[in-house]
Amino acid sequence: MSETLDKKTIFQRIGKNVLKRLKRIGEFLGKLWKHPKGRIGLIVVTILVILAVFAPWIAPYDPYDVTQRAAKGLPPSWQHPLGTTITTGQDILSMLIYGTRVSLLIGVSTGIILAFLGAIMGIMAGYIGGFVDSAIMRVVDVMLVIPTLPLIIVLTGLFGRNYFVIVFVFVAFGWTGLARVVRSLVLVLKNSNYVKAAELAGASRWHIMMRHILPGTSHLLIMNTALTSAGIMVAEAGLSFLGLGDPTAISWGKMLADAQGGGALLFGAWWWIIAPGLGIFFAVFGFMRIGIVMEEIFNPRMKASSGIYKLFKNLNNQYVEEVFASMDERKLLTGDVKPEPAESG
Amino acid sequence: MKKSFVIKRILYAVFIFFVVLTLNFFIPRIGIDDPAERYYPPQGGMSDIEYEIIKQITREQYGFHVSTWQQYLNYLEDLSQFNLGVSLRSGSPRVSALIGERLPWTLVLSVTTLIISLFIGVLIGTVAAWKRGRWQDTLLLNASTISVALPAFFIALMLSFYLGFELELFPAYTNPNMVAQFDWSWEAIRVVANNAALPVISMAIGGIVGYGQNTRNSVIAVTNEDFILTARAKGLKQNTILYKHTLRNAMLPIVTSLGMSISGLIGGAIIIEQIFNWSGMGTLFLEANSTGDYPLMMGIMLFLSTFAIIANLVTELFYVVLDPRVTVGEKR
Amino acid sequence: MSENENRDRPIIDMRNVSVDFPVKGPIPFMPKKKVRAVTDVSLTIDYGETFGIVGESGCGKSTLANAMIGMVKPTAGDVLFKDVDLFKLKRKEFKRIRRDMQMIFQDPYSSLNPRFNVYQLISEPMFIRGGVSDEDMKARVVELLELVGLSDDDLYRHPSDFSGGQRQRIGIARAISLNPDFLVCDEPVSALDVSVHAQILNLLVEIQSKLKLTYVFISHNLAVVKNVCDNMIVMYLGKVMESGSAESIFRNPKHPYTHALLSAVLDVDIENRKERVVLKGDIPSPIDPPKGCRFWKRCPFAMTGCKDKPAELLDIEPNHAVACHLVNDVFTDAEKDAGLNQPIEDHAEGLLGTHGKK
Amino acid sequence: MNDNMLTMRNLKVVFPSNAGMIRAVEGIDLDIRKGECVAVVGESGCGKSVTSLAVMKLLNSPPALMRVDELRLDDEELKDYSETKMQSIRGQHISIIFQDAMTALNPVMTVGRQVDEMFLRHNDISKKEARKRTLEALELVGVPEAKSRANNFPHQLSGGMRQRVLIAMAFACMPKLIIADEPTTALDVTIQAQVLEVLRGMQQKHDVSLMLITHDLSVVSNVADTVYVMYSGKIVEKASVRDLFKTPHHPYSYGLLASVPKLSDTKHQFVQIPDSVPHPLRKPSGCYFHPRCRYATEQCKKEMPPLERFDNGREVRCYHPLNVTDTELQS
Repeated sequence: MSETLDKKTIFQRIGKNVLKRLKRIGEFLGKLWKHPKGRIGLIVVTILVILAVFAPWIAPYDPYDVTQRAAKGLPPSWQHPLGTTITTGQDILSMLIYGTRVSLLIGVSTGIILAFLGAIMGIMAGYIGGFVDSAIMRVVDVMLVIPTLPLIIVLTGLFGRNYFVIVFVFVAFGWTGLARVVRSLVLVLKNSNYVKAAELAGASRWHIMMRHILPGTSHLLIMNTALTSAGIMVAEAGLSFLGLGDPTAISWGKMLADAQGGGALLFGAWWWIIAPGLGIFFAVFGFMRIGIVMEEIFNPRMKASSGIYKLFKNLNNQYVEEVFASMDERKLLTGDVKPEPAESG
Repeated sequence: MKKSFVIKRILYAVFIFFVVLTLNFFIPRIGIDDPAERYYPPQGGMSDIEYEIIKQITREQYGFHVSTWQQYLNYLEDLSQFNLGVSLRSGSPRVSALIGERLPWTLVLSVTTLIISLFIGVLIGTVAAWKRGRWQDTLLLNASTISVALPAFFIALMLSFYLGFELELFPAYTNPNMVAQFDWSWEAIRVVANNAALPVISMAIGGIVGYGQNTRNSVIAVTNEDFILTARAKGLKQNTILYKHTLRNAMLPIVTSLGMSISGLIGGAIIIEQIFNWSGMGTLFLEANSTGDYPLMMGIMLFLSTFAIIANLVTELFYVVLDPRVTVGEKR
Repeated sequence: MSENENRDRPIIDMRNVSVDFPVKGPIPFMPKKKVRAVTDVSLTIDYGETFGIVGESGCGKSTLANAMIGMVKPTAGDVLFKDVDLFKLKRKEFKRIRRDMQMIFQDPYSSLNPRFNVYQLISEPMFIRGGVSDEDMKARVVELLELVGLSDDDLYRHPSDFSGGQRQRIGIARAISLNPDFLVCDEPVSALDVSVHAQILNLLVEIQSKLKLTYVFISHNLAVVKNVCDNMIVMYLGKVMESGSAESIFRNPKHPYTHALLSAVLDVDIENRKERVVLKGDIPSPIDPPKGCRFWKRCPFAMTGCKDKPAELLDIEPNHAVACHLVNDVFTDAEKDAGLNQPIEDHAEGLLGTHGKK
Repeated sequence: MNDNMLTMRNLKVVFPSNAGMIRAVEGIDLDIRKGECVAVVGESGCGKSVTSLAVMKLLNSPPALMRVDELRLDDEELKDYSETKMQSIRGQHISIIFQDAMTALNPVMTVGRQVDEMFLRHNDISKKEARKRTLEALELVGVPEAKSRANNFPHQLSGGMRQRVLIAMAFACMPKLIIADEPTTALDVTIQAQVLEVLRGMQQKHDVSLMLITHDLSVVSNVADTVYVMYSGKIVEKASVRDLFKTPHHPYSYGLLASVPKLSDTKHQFVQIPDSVPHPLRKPSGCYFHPRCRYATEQCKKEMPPLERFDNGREVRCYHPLNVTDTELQS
């Protein structure tokens, strides 16, 4: 690009780009909405986000209130839709709503940071190649054999149990899988003829990276963000369950741990276990669905293979016979049945 | 070509091993001058002089009194004699002895889980692929989304609640005497099986669905390959095509994941072992973590990493046997 | 296009160019093998001519073309483009001069970024060069579209909406958007349907005469080359077997390999078909090419001497050279006495087959 | 007793899709006499490969739907045969040679075992005997050192050798009909010549019928006796090779022949057919070729011309056939 661009045009360009991106996101959400499975995911995630943001207004009780002695161990009722805890009488629904905050925050933020780190590492390895590539791939191989959960436990022990450390550790050890996938995709893109054509036209590495390589991997990154967010939510819950999460926050994993420790199993307080489990389930389910639907949208081959069976089930026999009949030589000759242009079945 | 490939893989595994053990050596030393402080954190009611003496003892006991470089060399020397160090527990048991005690119990869980999930998973995956688009397939697809969204530890809690406490079909907590009283009698084995049922089921559900889904996708991918069409054009019977052509090729990617999954199972069993109070490596690790027993924790970590490296190497070499196309470091 | 160039000098001058690719060994620090993609090729291409490179897969024709446009660095030899050594230029200079050369790819499906629309595809080279306003760019793209036989309705459609032939037209438009004067056409029609071959070939010829382009035309089909090219080389395993003007090569093909390629061309005159030359054996791997004449293992006329003595390209008439011991009669009397010009025993037998109908 | 090896009447194949019905093959008749080599020529998407699979009833449903009025191999009517019955026909009486031997052979099985399978399936013989026959079959198609080659995996062989293995496999049980689906397209020109020679030689030696699917007219001219030209799912012309190359009647056949570069051409001139093959979902009305045909009239735009039969056995689907001689017009 030439240096003569003044500030105004640069701003215009950036503005244009931002608008374009927003439009893309809008289009994309529309696509998700149109897909029956995507719609469920979108609804679930939207509800969770609303719960997380407006938790103090939505939650009927203060989840931190441990002084309700009279309300200990109540089964679900109109007052306490999901019952209360046996030990302290906290309202489980309120805890569940507050727990959304932790899960979403950890899950989504880790997912996004991971996508960035994985993309950077994968693209560097694939596009620059050579020494950078082998260095990154060696690191990936080492990380692959170190058992993740024990390592996370050790590191949270070393650095303290707050969510910054937890996110950091998840990111530091989660990028390898994505980096591998991105790398192999970048290798394919890098050797494609359209990149060669751009190189021939004098394109800089930057241009090729921004116009060809990055857009080519973007679908993978978006999809991965949704799927890893779901995975991280499970991992966070597991960590909290082991009592290794942030001890001051209410999280679903910690609720489960409290339930187990507080004797929910023993005293038959099933609601205390089921509630956080449902929370985890819906959160992970929503994000997974979005991720899977994205994969279907971006990878139409998979859709085609499953769609064709549905299509065949709903095939109109009469229509099929008409199509076959329309091909008959005799009828074409007399000209009363024309081979009508094919329409959707 | 094959031979040099094997040599290359072994050399590479050794390299990874060295990186891992070096990391392992340095992790407890992160951000601290004196590892003795990490091994014996100051406790309440202890005067500075007392603490200083304890630290001095700790240093000498764990060899921190020499330079870091010398410590590293000593560490390597110990490792060469399969000595993973000494635990901080009373009586200073050797880490390797502690691991050796617990390992079989973890293997019981993870190997059983792996076998069950692989066997059932491949079976239902193949059926789903065969009945593509029908209810069997849809069922597997939905089961897989649901099971991923349900973490194993939640399943474990539910199982222990319902099958353990409510129906009392299986013990909800592992019988504490199971390990001590084990004597290879049929009765003892029955007790172990009975106690292992719930942990194995809760871990296997995810595995079955995972392997099922992978097998399904893999079988479908292979079914679409040209050589299956050739096999059909040869007039081969459907069973021959399935066993000799489809499954053999479809299993390749699953074999590759096998090595990783067994080491992953051992490491991932921590939560399940904790829920059922199963005295395996997972609980050992959590015990070590709660007492700050770093030598033990790092010993377990190193053991698990080495296990993973070897498992990886074995699957890679096994893969060469299965897939003749693999020659120089290229994998399909 | 710079104006101060001397059009009497060749646009491309390759001197003893060799290209080897190292093959990654299984174990580090072991001696590495190499693919000898191109060995000792010299050629010149004049302004405005069409230069054909013919050969089968693995003969190094694409590598050679890539070396001409600076995409592959030769292991030995010089490549002069407009009297400038491409590989001695600074990065910026190199980029500038390379805008004068473009390429048309074989597969129009993989050479167009599926995410771009036609406008983005064709304007990309101009966008990269910069300094062109959006309006000018659009006008130029519309002009180019017209030139290659597409309409401006197609401006915002994506490659997937087009047939193979139309995609190749887009590829051509992109290649000429910067006004290059040197264009490499790497098998431009072989991925397309038979009935559109002629369209694309005619389009290329038309554009060449309109824009005064120099073409390098890579193909395995001799008939195409004959009808398009002025000069040509026939390559086998990285070496030139026969070179010269297309006219003289087709009038008087000398090399046995050229004969074999010729007989693979469609002969519509079904009544009087010629004998078809069928070579025996496979194309050897370029990793360890045969010593001596690279073709001797498959040559129906191979002599004992061909095994060890490399065949050199020698002129047999003005602007027509052949690398063949038999044609050039290179053996000295002493060598002949040693039996080097005798056919290899049990070799020629069955090598030459006929393929006509009885 | 008829002398037709394959008689196919009114084959139709459609692929339902979300965007509409893809009409791949629209009612074609095919006759292959004993010992004859019939070529089906057409460009991508004309339905020629679908036809070849349909003959063996190898089309999967889904995605394909197939109808045929008559599908007779020798004296056997295959139309209503079940899948199990077809399995014993395939390989034994009809076999097929695919285009890309690299993907058509199982990558993790030695080529020898893949040929063995053919013998073991259709003959009641021991494994040892099967291997013996495999080696013979491989030698017959010119695989050198067959014994060691048989123990190689497909990726260890060259393209030409792999294609020979496919040919050996197809001829293994001496079937009545062999279908060769673009048997040389993936190969280099000099290797193509070898493989074609092997194929032609085997076919003449064993006197089997050959159905050759190709887009390459030079292959047709070298191997085939009779040619069917397909366009967009319909047969537009049927003629002997000699007749077709000398006097193509359909403008498409003419264009196809003329547009292929030939050595006899003068410089810088290629006869071209405008436009490209119609998308299978957007076939034009009337004659499918009319948008590309310079002789098209109003009639061609409205009605699909019938496949007209001449006395000398030629057939053409065109209202304005080219080069029709007086003797042919008498019909």
